[in-house]
Amino acid sequence: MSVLRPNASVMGLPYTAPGNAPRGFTLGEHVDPEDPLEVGNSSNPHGKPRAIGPMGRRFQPYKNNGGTVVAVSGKDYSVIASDTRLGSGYSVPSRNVSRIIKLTDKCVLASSGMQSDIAVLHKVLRIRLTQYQYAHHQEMSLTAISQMLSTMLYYRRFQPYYTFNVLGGIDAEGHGWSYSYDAIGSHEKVRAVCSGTGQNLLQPILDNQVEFRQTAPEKKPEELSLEPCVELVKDAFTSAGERDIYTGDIVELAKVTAKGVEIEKFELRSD
Amino acid sequence: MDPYGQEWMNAEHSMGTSIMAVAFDGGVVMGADSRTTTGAYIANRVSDKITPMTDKIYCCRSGSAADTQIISDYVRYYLSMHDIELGEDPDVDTAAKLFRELCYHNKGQLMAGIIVAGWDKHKGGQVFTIPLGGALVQQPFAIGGSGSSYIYGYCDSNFKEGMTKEECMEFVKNALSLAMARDGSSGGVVRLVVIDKDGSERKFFPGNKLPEFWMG
Amino acid sequence: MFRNQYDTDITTYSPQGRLHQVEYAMEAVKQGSAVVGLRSNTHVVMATLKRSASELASHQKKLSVIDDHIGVAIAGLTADARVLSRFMRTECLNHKYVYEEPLALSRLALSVADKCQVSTQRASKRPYGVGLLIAGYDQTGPHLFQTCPSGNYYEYMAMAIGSRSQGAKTYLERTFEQYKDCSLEELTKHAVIALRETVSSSKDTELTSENTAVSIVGKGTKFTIYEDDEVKPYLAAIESDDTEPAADAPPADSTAMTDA
Amino acid sequence: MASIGTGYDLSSTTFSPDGRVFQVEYAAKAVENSGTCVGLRCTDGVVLAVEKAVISKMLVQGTLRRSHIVARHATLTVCGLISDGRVIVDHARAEAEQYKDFYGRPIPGHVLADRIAHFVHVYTLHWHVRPFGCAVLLGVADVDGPQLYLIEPSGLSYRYYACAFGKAKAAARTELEKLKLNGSDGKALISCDEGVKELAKILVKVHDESKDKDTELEMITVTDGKDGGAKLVPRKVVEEAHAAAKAFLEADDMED
Amino acid sequence: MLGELEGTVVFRELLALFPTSWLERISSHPSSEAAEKTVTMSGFKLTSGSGRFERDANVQSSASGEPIRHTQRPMVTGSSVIAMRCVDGVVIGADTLASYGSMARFRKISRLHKATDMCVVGAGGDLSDFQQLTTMVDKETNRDYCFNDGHGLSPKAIHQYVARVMYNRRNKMDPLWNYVVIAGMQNGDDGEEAKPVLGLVDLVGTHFESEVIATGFGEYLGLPLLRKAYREDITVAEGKKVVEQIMKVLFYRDARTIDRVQIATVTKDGVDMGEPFKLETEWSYKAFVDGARAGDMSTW
Repeated sequence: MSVLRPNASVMGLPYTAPGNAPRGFTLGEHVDPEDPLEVGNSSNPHGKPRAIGPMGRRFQPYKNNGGTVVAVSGKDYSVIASDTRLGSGYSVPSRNVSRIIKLTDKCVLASSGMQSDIAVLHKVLRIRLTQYQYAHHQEMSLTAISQMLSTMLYYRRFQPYYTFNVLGGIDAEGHGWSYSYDAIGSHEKVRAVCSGTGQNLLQPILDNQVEFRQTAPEKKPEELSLEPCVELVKDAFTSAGERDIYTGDIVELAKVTAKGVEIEKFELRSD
Repeated sequence: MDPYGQEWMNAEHSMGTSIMAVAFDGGVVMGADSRTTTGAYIANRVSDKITPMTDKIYCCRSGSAADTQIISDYVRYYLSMHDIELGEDPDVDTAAKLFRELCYHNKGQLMAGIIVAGWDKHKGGQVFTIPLGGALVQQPFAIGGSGSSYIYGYCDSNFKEGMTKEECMEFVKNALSLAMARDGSSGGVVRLVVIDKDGSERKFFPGNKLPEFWMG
Repeated sequence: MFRNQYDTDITTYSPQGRLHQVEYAMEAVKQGSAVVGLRSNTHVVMATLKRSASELASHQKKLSVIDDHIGVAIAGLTADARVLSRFMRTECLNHKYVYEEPLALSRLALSVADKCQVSTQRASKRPYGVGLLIAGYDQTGPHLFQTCPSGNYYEYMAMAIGSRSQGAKTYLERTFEQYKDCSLEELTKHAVIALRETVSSSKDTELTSENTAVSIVGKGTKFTIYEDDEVKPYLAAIESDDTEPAADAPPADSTAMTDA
Repeated sequence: MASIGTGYDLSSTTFSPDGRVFQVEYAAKAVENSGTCVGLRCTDGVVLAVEKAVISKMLVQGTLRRSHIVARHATLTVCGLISDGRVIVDHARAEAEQYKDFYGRPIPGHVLADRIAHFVHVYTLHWHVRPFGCAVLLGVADVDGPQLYLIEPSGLSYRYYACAFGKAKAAARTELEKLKLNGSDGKALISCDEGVKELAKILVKVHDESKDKDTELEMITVTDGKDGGAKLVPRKVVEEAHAAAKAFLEADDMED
Repeated sequence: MLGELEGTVVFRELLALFPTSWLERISSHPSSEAAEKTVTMSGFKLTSGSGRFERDANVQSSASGEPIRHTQRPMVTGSSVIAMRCVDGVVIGADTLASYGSMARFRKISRLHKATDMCVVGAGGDLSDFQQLTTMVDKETNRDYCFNDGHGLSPKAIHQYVARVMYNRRNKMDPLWNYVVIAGMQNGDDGEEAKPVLGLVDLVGTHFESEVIATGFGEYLGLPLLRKAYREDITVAEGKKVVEQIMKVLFYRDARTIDRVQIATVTKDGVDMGEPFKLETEWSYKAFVDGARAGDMSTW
């Protein structure tokens, strides 16, 4: 049908340039330089006006709302943290939007990326966990969740959830583990990982301070325990808050131990 | 430039248009020019853009001639079905709603700006406008089409609440003449349709008998 | 063989305007072991009697969780109940997915009842042979609903269904007016005593921790099922002070047992 | 009934030799076993009332609803199998919503009645479904004024000034006929508020004490205008009307 | 067949609106369960009871198999919505303009909609999509009206519902081009005092609750002002003044705003939609009046 009318000519509408040839709707070419929504529109990064509609905008289904998520795990614990700033372009529409979800008593997920995709991913996860509970009469294990999350992400391979997830918890043996995912489900089981807009800033710190990758052998401590680990994560977020404009406001930090999940909050800078 | 290499596909008839409708106590006056163009060529100099939906509901069409024709065909069909089920004349807002449904749900592939007006026993004379995109707005008077951008000021300053039928007719005739005088895509004759409780009546003002204003 | 020629088809009315197939399905509910439900101003308690097919078999579960705030007790065909439970769970999950709020009980009961009705009007179906007590707590407080194979549903202050439930019903009818302001302990006690009325006449059955299950839901309490060891305190409670609060409840009269 | 046992009465897709569809007639029987429903077109709206048997004192008041809201301007009362009635209510709501979606205005009473009747009628045409075991009273108040319709299990639909259905329909109709409903201009004379009282009186009068001991009344009104809409008559109002009706009739009996 | 007219498959969607779709349910083979309890409306399948909805597969794609994309551009648009959550209620304001490009096309429309007795929905962006959205919300609340069982959608539920609608539409690459603000009073459990709620949903489904919300141009000019004016104990009366002040700033600096605004409030007493009124504006600063003069180093 669209083939029949590849370039519908329209006149008889206000805003058609006077005397314009029936080339079609020219309104979009009129871009108001005063309208930030048109000029600074992130959906139009090249600044080249797309020629449709009086507002001259084209729909972009994805947007990144920023945020940093971290998961660090030790022998018998896991620490998962995320900030709560919701960014959009150069503005901060909200300062308190949670990106972290307690999945079971032994497993917590933190996701950065696009808020609406995150919300739906979390909703669907919650439903899948409930259904698992109904069917099996027990909670899903960390390893099962890590695999299911991967499958769920890959299920939307061709219209991905724009989310970058880190999963942390303790497994059936009581060991803490972190899992890191890309948007379409590739994942890796690690000790410490970070995703989101602060990734570049934080991952080297974690590599160095948790996995002791670049540390001289004599400097290696025995094992990072829970309390120093929490302090490390807090420091890391404070640093990210200084240098990443999309990270800030409040950090939600979940400590997963054999006793369960404990969530604490602390403030970052709000500018 | 033309990805399909077929120029005729672009040579669509469209109605560079000036259309208008005004409600008065007891009815409405609708008006339109008569020019249909294919590019700069006037394909029809006496076209009728005021199309009956029922005896007492008409619409003024602007945009793609084909699109607006098929839409009004559908609405006319729906209204006739509705008339049978209802057992009485359909209301103007019903007709407007049907136009809105078609325009809104198919906005991606239609180019249609429509004014729906008429008289019904429940609410008297009413005017609705459905601009590109498919919003539905009721107004005391509405103007549309490419020519309308030239006469917003005229209409805003000359419209008065509570005008008589004759005043409305004069208002429409003047406004359309002004639009046609400035818009290359509008022209020809002025057609008026006056609708009240007794039905509709057409008026015709040839292109050489239109009111003239300052030229220069 | 047949009681009459109008009773074999779900789409056939008898000359009196009755639907025998639906009535027979209602009988299936009475074949199931008894369940009791009652509510106060804050909580809903259900007590159920579980059966086992043999000494070697486990007891059939009669209670299931539908959502955090809703659970059901079943009497009749358990397999049919499973279908309805799954339907209800899905309804709740869907509602939560869209509105992020728990589904109202009245709406859930309505949709289950509507689902039951459909299979009373099609030649290709048979009615669900199960009665449900739906207990839960929502924005408008605690609720107890009963649904029937016929597609009818009722909200009760207290109700018992299943085999020999008349005894329990008699007890409930006599005492339900006091439940309103009952504490949770008293309410549970009433539930278990009512349940006991359904077994009191038979020599071979009595309430044990194996065959009894209790559920509680209410203000600030998620729907929770108590079975086996967890149910012992509730049984002990009616053992220890048999005189209270059922003191005014004389033993169920013998005629009450005839429905089973 | 001569038809019983002849085999011509087992399916709604079977005509009997004398041209009757017995299954539909049997469905109507199901309606006649039901508590009496009465409806009254008033000056400012429509009142529908129904007598419900109270099957247990443990029932929460107001449960087992037989009066339903179809739309802001339409109410419906079920006479017969209540669960069947809900299917009709669902459908009526869907029709009302679809109409509003499509035409942008509330569905007119006669269109709604026609469409419900159409729906009900289809269930008398196919072997694989049974006819509805209920009749419905439909009250509508819109731009064309208050209207009352009755749709029977056969799919027949008529508009009434006042009508009754169910157990005591004959007696109730006689009572309704005694009321002065319309002025010489055809306009209604009774208001909804009075209608509530009148219908309570009728339901009390036709009530058969020997058959049903414990009954309660349920009423629903729909009115036009700014503060209009479909509303269940508050329990207190119904109970007052019920009590007043009982007192009135007792006094009446004393006089006789 | 209407739906098969060459090049007009688009209209098939409307055929689905005809009220005979239920006939399929019973006139087809008895085991046609799929259609059970499903009502097809404007191309959406609404499975009753659950509120689930999905685009009907029949109308989802055009003849070529390409998805139909309706809303890739906003046409008639509204600008900012400004809202603040106060201690005793919520204030939500918008001007009454719908622009067509830069033309002030409709100057007396309302961009606020009363959804329930305790909830107002306001929006910027495409007017036709807003009209569609309000119809959808109204259908939801109408269902509660019909059930008449004491349950109704709370502002939070409406917020979530709108978020689901917006997200589903963006997944279909057919968004409702709006920024939707939901303001209302949320009843607590068991007669706890109602709490004010304020939430936003955008055209890709981003949703959150916040104490202050500004959309459109207001996000740049209004949000900082709102945050500055906000206190935890600010009252609705004060909030109204703040919103009015910000609408004034927007009128001065947003070319798609006019000086006619509507400010609605929701408090424990319910929704007050507020009458549209004209903003008092100030233009008589001396420098403004004097304008540019010979000898000024630059022009204005």
